[in-house]
Amino acid sequence: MPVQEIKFYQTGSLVVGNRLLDPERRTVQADPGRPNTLTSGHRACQGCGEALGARYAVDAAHRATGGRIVVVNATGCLEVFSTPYPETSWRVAWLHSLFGNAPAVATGVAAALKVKGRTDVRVVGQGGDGGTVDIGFACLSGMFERNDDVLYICYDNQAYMNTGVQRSGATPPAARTATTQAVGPEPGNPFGQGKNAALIAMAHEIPYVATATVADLRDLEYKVHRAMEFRGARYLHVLVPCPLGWATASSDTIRVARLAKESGLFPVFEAEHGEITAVSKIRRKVPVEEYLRAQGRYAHLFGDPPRTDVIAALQALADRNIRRFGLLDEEG
Amino acid sequence: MDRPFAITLEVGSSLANKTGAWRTERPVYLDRFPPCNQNCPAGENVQGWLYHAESGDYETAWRILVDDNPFPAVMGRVCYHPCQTACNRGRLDEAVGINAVERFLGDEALRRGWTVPVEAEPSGKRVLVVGAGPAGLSAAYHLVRLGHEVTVVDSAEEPGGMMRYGIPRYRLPRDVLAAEIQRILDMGVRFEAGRTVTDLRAEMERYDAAFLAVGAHVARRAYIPAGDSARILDAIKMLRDTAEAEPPQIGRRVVVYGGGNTAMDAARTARRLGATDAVVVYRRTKDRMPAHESEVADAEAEGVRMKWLSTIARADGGKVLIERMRLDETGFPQPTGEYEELDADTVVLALGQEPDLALLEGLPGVEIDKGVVRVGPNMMTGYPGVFAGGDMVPSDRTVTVAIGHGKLAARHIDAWLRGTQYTPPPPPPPATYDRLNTWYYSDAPAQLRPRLEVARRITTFDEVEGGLDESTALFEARRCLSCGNCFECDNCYGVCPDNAVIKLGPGRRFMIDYDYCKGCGLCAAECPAGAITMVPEET
Amino acid sequence: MLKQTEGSQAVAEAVALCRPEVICAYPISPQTHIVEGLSRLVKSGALAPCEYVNVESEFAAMSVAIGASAAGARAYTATSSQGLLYMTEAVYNAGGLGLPIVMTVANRALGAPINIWNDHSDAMSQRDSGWLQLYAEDNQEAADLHIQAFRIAEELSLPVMVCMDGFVLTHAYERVDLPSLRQVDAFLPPHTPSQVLDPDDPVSIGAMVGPEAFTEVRYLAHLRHLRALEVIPKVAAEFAAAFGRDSGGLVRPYRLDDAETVIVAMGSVLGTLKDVVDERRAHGERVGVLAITTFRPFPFAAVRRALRGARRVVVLERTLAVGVGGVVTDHVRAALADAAPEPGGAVPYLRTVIAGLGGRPVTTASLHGMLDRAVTDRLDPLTFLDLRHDLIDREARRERAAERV
Amino acid sequence: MFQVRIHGRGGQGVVTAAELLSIAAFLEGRHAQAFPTFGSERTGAPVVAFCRIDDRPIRVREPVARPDALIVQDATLLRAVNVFDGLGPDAYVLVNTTRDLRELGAAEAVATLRPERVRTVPATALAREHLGRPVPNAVLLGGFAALTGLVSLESVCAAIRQRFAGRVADGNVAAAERAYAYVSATTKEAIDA
Repeated sequence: MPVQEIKFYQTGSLVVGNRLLDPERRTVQADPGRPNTLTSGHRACQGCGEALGARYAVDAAHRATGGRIVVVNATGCLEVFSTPYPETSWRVAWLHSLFGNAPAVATGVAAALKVKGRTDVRVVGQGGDGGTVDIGFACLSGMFERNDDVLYICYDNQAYMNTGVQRSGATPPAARTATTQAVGPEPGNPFGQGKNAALIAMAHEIPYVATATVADLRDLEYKVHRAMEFRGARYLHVLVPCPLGWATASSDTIRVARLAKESGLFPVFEAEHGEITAVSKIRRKVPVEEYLRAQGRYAHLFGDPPRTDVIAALQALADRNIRRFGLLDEEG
Repeated sequence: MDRPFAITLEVGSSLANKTGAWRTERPVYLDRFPPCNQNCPAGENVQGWLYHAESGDYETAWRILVDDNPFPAVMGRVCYHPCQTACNRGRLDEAVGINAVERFLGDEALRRGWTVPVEAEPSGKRVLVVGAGPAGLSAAYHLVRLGHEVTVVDSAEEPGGMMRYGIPRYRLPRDVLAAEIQRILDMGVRFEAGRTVTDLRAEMERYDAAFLAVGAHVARRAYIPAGDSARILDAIKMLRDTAEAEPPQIGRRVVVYGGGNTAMDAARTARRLGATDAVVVYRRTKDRMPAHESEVADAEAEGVRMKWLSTIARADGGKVLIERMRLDETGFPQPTGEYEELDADTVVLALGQEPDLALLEGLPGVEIDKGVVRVGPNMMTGYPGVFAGGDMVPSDRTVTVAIGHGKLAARHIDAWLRGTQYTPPPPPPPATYDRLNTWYYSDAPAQLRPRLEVARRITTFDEVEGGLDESTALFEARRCLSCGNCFECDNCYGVCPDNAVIKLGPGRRFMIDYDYCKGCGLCAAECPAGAITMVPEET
Repeated sequence: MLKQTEGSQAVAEAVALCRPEVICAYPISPQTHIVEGLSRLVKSGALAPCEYVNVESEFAAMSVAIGASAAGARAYTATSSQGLLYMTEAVYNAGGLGLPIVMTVANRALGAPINIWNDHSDAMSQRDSGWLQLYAEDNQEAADLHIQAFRIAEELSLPVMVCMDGFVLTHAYERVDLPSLRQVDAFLPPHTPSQVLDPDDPVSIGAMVGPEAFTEVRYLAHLRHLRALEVIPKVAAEFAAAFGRDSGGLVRPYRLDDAETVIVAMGSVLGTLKDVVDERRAHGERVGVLAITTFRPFPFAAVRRALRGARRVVVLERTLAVGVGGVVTDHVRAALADAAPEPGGAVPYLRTVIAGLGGRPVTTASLHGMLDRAVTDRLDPLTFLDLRHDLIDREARRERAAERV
Repeated sequence: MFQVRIHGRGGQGVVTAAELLSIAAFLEGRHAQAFPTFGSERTGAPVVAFCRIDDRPIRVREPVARPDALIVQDATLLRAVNVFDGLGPDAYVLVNTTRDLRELGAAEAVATLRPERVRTVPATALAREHLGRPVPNAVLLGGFAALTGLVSLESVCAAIRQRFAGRVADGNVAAAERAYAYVSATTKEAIDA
């Protein structure tokens, strides 16, 4: 009797764990003995997507390397909430230097490890979107261009949350921030601005580039593991909703990330040496409006009268992503 | 390593910072009442046994099942599975094939010869069960397990009641029925065949309690002007004779009068007995038929014709005269005065049945109402110690309901015998669809049971519906959403940004670490089953 | 080994003798020859094991050094002028983290106007960055100071800046005696960091410290700098013993005994000054020179001791604190003020001479002219050496006119 | 202390010439200091480099204002800048040219100098001949050795070989020797005259 591939919810790649899976096929996060590299007692807000994403990613890196990692952290929420004197929430070797230099500091660590012949120890650099795509971008590009053996992870919450939600180069169009307020004829962040860090990373033709969200843990863990199979510069861009800056319910963090992906606004894909090798298809397509409505930073689009023109423009961006990255199955 | 003051810190030291103090709401695990369980007339813990079937532990699944219902193999064939009608998955794609899995478990148990041990201390009490149908056997089964000595008497030669004499073989093979009944008898239930209880009062001298489940075998008659040559049969009798391998002569053209399941059974049986033309005549519309729609569909598939809004005005000489009806505003059928004629060698009346309550005569306190015995919430009749259930009490007349009566009655009888009260636990809050986070359930189409092709169906009494094999049954079991109850998917454990969920290990579920839980509610929001709720902290 | 070589090359070889493990640099004149020399040594395999990282900016250069040092490697970089300013944030960070990085600053002016030539404005701008600052008088000392710098840095867990005048020293060919690798190994033990990023003994380095402990962190850093005032002379003494050469230390007096007039200066101008002093001594004039080798931490006591007995102190500055005057002068004044026994006590006559900004040569002739005025007490409190009035008078007049309108 | 000033244009190896000279002196056990007038060197721009030679350590760092010797690598500079500035009557002058200094309009400037100390040498031509490239710097040092006797031809050649290798070294050495011979000869003539 041919045993048919069982793809019910518990083995489907959607929940964190599965009591029926072989241990090696389970996620790191499902493991009672997971490293918790970012442990309890940190001062992140309730429902912080970055705290979640960071533990997911660094735990995965820890698992992939058998715990042989050094983490370099840019200034930002993650750094501030995890290491205020006299307590740190990190349980790995961790260094914070400055806002804009994490990739270069990581390069330095990697160089030191190489000289000392400790190639078993891998380096992870990490920071928020501001530290990555704005102030740290020159260092990031340099690290990419030299192909230094560093996995850099950007936790993208689409604004400068640590300083009180100011606009960054990763802030999406129409989003309200403290410096792109919801006032005037074109409220929120202007259209036609911002940069796509993952595509720019790909332009460096580094071995591995991927995007992910905190809504798909298995995908995120897989990508960290995959990244660790390469030597050289690797980049992982993770969408991490911020309840404070996005004005979402603290319990909505994962749902909103899911909607970002399912609406097509945040394409999830993988690329090797500058070529896209895989995209995560949209499973249940939703209109961007559903994503936008969940967030106070877009509330000005749903006033009286609603800004249907702006919503349509955002939908067009999502549709463009869907075409460009082939996010929908042909039949879908 | 001598560490520079303040700038360099000991790893993990933030555990000293108990962020639980930030919390305004706390997550709490709970078990909700899944709709399948809630809607099972036999009171099965459907989700409970599916949980074990999912992991391939069929025996544990079966044991949880037979804790409530001794007839999984029978149920898996004849139950109209209201559980599936209520199944939340039905709103996602298709309901879980609970009935199919139940049948798989029932057949698996018979194949492997699993038995149910009697572990209770003998109570020394003796209980009489009148009627070896589903209600009676169910009661007997539960009473034996509770340590009582049980005698089942039935006027028929074989136990099973309607399961044997009412339900045709092609729906319920006799060997399956016999095996599940035998398993009950093997537990020490005494069965007296061919004995009709006429004087219950006398019987009660020898028993501490009695459970009456005589069923409803008396066909309801309707006056139909008929000529001498008209051949008119009771559906009940026709089915019974067929069951006893003495099928009646019915000719080639058969008209069945009635709209219930029995009518469908009669029409389908008629086809199998050689009727080329079987017509069901019913005075209301299809959607008002009491017959289960699957039965109607099967009948139609087998070539049975339906004449809605029709009554039989007269039957004679190989013909019946049909009057067309129309429904008035109250939905009651009214004659139209329009007539048509149908050829009919035989007219089969399937207008419902009534119980034969002769045995109750002279029993004080027992109230009869509209032909059925009135019982209290504890299933006891007006006469102390005499309980009743099944078709003879007011309720839906299905095997499943009867089995449920048997179980409920057994519990009350047990309490009564011990001089206590049986009060069922209050039901937990319902596990409604809106509480689920259905994102996490990957798409999985329902598994279909093989069905016998029509050609063979109308020529033999072979079972029409086949069972699932191991892999399809496993797949189907795993389609369960575990509504309202933790199935250890680890979501809460994984999605907590504060590592404030403690995993207790297989089967032991999880615990919230309130020292660190900030009350963000992610665990509750991302629990697929809706088994976590947020409650405000007292301030 | 004695050789006739370029200052930059001598420094590159001296640094290589210290077995740096990670070198990272971004090109800027006049530092380029140093890092070019080092990259050649690494590429050729002469310096191994060592990683040479071609970074995209000075900010990255210091950042790579920070990462490497935190991971326990001996890290080195070099820069100048705008480059030093561009890495400033990271310079302070390395100071605050107490990472024993050694950096050569080939001293150069700061723009605008852009000017690639020598003065001390760049290093002076970082005087409070938490780094030690050593100033080289000639290429021999430049080479020697680097060897000492690694010792000092690693002993104190503090970064050290070795300052050498751009072009004047970096591009000058002269004889330099470079020790053997064996000698340097004996003097400079392998680096054993006080803290290191190690998965086997993980720590979190670089925590955020709030008001409750920040003052204490700074205070401890201050104590460590005060300890440097003992470590630096000790290392210089050990160096002299090992290599038979005096270089480094806190200050170096030249013909100060009985000197009435003392010129205080740092860097390559000291050579010319010494010639000038010798000439004037030949005419019986009681003049001397005080070389300040260690500017950070500032050796107040040593300066005070050296200037005891001087009637006139002239501080020759290679930088200008606009709107203030001399930078070194303020430090010397503070040192002398400490010397005053009682309030209002006599403090020597102190003059500031701003000289050699943006590469203007400091000539013996000009120094004689300045000293002629100094010894006759005719030197303005703030004097700009060789100020070209012909260039500025018109502009000065125009501005005064503009003010009146 | 003997102070030399070398004038030329970017690309002619003016700085290298000063360095080579300092190396030659160093090889003879003397103290020497060579340094350029610093700038972002651009080909063709006037460049000046200095070399001091002494028997004791050299501390002074100012540019050479009063040279004891002058090397002019590019005769066109004679009209462009005042290369003779600060020259004393006993100073040596070596100019890279095939022509007569009078034609180059330097007659006046050299009039006050001792004739046997003012020489020309076709260094560019010699360089072309021996190196295939018009780089006169090392070549001129051969002539300088002959003119001043401050450093030996051997030291100059040794310095050249320390700095260059293979064909370049051989060519420069050969050309320097030719220049040495050339200047020795013309100087002898001048003295005899």
